Amino acid sequence: MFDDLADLYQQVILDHSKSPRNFHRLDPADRTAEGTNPLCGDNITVFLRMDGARIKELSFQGSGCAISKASASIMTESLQGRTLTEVKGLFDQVHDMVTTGKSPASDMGKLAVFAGVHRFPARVKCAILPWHAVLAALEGQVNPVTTE
Amino acid sequence: MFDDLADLYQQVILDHSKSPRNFHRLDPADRTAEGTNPLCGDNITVFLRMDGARIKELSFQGSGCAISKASASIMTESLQGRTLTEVKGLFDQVHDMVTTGKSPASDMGKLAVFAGVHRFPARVKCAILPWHAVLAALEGQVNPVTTE
Amino acid sequence: MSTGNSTAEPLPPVRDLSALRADFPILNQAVNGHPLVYLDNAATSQKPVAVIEAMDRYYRCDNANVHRGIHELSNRATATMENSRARAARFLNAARSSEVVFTRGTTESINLVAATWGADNLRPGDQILLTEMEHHSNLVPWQLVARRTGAELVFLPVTGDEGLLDLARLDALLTPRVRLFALTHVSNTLGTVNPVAELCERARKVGAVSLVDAAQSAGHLPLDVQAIGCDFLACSGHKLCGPTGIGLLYGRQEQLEAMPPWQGGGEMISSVDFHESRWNVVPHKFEAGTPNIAGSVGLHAAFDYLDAIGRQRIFQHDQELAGYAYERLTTLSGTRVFGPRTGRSGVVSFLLDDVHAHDLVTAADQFGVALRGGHHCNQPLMRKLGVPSTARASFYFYNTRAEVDRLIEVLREIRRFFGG
Amino acid sequence: MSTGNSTAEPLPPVRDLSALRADFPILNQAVNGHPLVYLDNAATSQKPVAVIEAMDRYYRCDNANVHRGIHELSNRATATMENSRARAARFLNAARSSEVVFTRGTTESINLVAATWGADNLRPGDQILLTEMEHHSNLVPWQLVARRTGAELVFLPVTGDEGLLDLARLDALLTPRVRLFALTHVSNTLGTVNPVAELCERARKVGAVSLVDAAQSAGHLPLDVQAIGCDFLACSGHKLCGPTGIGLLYGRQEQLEAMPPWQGGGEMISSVDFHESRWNVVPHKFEAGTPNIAGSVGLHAAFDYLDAIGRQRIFQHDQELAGYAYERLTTLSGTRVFGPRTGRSGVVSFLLDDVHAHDLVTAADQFGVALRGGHHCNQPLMRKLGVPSTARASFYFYNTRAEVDRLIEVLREIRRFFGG
Ligand SMILES: Cc1ncc(COP(=O)(O)O)c(C=O)c1O
Ligand SMILES: Cc1ncc(COP(=O)(O)O)c(C=O)c1O
Ligand code: FES
Ligand code: FES
Repeated sequence: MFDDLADLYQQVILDHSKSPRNFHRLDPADRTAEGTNPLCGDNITVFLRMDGARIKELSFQGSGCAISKASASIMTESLQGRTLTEVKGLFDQVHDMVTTGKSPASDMGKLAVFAGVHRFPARVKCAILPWHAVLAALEGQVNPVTTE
Repeated sequence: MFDDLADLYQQVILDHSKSPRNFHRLDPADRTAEGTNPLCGDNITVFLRMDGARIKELSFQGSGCAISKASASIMTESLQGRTLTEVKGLFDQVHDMVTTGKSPASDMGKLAVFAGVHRFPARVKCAILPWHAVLAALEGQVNPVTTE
Repeated sequence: MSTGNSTAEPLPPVRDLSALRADFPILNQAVNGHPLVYLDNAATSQKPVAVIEAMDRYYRCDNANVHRGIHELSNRATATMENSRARAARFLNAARSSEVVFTRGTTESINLVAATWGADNLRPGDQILLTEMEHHSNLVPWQLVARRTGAELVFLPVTGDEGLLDLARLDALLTPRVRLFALTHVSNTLGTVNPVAELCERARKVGAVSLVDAAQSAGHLPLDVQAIGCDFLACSGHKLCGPTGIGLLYGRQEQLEAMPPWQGGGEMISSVDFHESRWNVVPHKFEAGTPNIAGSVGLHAAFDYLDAIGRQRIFQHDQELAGYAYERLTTLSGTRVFGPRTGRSGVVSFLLDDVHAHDLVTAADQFGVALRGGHHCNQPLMRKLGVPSTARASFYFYNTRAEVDRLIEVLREIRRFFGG
Repeated sequence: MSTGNSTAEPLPPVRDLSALRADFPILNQAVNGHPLVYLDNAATSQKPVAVIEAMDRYYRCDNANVHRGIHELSNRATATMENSRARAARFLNAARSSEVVFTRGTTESINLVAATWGADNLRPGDQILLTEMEHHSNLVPWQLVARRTGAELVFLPVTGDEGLLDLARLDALLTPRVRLFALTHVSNTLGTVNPVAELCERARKVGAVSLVDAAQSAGHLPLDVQAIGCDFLACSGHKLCGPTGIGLLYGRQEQLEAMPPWQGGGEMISSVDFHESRWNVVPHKFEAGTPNIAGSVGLHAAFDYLDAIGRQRIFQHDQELAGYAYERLTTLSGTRVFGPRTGRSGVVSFLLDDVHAHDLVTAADQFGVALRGGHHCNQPLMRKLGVPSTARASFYFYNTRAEVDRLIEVLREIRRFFGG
């Protein structure tokens, strides 16, 4: 129990949830999108500045649980300089990891701390929420997206 | 089984269902009403000629099962010369008999042959159908009545 | 046509069908002093122990409310329910689980479509094409929405006692004015198996949406919504070995997504404000409030049970028994038998001399034979056939030829009793 | 007020409440290595063996479709269902069985009223009065009908964290423009017990119809629709020891009779023609299609089970536990507890430092304690309280003080874990 808990809420996650990085508004932003988790009502908004097809700067705001906040925080650190295609690739790996627990093919860096989530099916959406938002922003969707 | 069946479909009932009495239209009639059994879709229309407050002549038409036809036939024979109040009294006795099986307080004549119906709950409405129609006619209801 | 036919692939080896009776404790009882002969399967089927016990187990081990829950039992309940949905999608061969909405049964499924798709798409002068053999559940909802929208109902005729759709009339009726063609797959009175795949394609050609009432077919023959090509399909759990209070609406993803919600409440929303709400994705948009979770468990078990037997095998058995009953009934003097002579399902309606159907059914019950009598929620069809009601025997895989023989024997007794 | 209060009559002698745990097999299990402490009763209650077995028996002995059937099993099924209805009427103290409509649950009951009474009675400019503590199920249906009819929603405010209705505002809001006042009896988030009898009377005085959402009260305290004086009342079986997929709508006879039907199909009609139908009498007019028959059997058993304990006794027990939990939670440092200090039901919402409710609930589950976290289908109330979500413990008669102690112990661990 405590072990499983510690596996889910790894020290890195607790740290990022308490002191989230890039936790502010970018104004002006080139792209922005909001993601909502209908299960809890939490939402996260991401802000992007682009350099051509690449993400130059990335930040987020919103309210959420430790998992979603840490996921957003670590995600903003991981996506600097990436293209939409690269983000999609990473999303697929993260999604796979948090739903199946399979260890990712490539080295995912800090993102690997979310591997414990797959044992908590109700929390998968928390980890994925910021990813939905960033994809929506990159793909230029206008309406808020949900994790469903 | 055969015994119960013979108890429900007494010879008098089979006879009246095959050769119903007063099975025709009265034209003109002073009062008329249609009763429908929603369970089966059967219906019976009664026609009345009045002599003041008393029934002078009484007939019926329609389609129904052996129980409802016999009930209508025997009812038309039993109600000649009766007033609304008397019909209501008889109705209560018949209703009591076919739902509870209690033998009626007063002598009911031929109507007593329906005592067996109470052991067949799905058929109670059949026996009662023509009574609803005649009450509706006497009370001057305009819309078709149902046995519910 | 996806209804299966007699030139079928070899069936998987399974227990002898009559051995399956042991799975149905209810069949092993005496009624009015006689062994029960249950021939009212079109009204509702009996339930195997596997289905009863699956629900029992759910309540004893895993019960919790679904979605939104985070604790272990709630995770189990949610997974259980969503597995049932995935199983239902496989049972119908839907492309996605999200195309399966849980409802109370066929009736609610059809009402859902009428209230949402209908309200959104029907305008005065539009037509809804039905057939003359529709169950009230696939008729009254359309009457209600027609009144509200100004649309008009038109009916594809039934030929007569042999109960076929008069397809020669289809071209004249299925015009571009028709926005929706709703029809039954198998008639619950006549036993007719309609060529739904062909008819849905015809509907598509004039731009009409199609809805198939599969209440009488879903548990009785192989069903494939993609092969049928319908936009909607409705069925009930209780008629296919499942529990009461649960059924399915299949809807093509694009249709479901375009439809407004129906009932409001928990689970169907994505966010709610005092004055305004946003809807959840399909299928949840159509599932307001706590669903019949245990019902979904029983339904899952029923699908597994039926597929272990094989629906093609069930269909063949139904057809054999119905064919045998049809033949014996027609040779019994004084009978009038309804529905097609061949290619029918396991439903046979008939009349015996001038014995009223309800008198017949009451009498048969005294011999332990459970039949149904009445209009079978097909009143307009009854009027068309010129009868107030019929008696109906309907078979399932656990019925036997010996039970058909017993039926005939009992009908002889009844005719004698009523002096026919 | 019919909600019972602490100066109650002496309770009938019954088994010790904690002995009743033995009737609930599900409670006797380990979750994540710890004995299960089930505190999610406001989402759904657990089911006693008596309820599970009643449904089991129904399927093994008596199953058939109801109404219209004439054979023995169908007679039994019909009698069973109608007995359940009569039992439900007694449970609610309705004047007549015909005032009880079977539905899937509270959500469907409210949707039924919104769709039928609402569509018939609401005009542009009319008002529907709700409270700020309504569950989405008693909010979204009114949003939908308001949009369709041009009526307007107004809200009786909640005072703040202590979660009372701001009755000082009632006069200003409950004007003759209000056609319907729909409110919850017991709040599923705050635990508030509203004075429904008084409020329904106030509604009646301005000529408004009243609807009580009894989802959280029906199984928890003595309930008497005549004493409450409401026009409608809705509740769910699954929250009161009954099965999923069944609930009740109580409606006063005159109201039900005046309402148009909702869903169309079998059973709700008296006669059907191709283009027109006539409706059955109430309550059947509102019960289209095959109902959840086995569900009604389980519900009947649940009513018997609860009344053998005594609802007054259950209410007292709920209150005691909730009071104890409230007290211990408020003395635990860093907590924020919602809802009234006294006179509450067995529902307690709280927050712990800045641990998000879902993190808290996930962690509690690791200790075998089943809580709920989230907006509890009360999103607008959450916004009003200025929180995204809360954690919630909700009690029933089988919960114990020891379980409250365990909850507090686990919360301490959780705070430590999250470094609070
Ligand atoms: C106050 C209240 N109203 C309505 C509901 C909805 O009940 P159901 O989901 O059983 O339809 C609930 C249960 O979640 C509730 O707590
Ligand atoms: C052809 C057909 N459609 C619809 C229905 C209605 O099904 P349910 O009563 O389960 O909603 C039935 C069952 O009576 C049926 O036979
Ligand atoms: S609980 Fe809301 S995002 Fe995690
Ligand atoms: S069966 Fe129709 S009246 Fe008897």
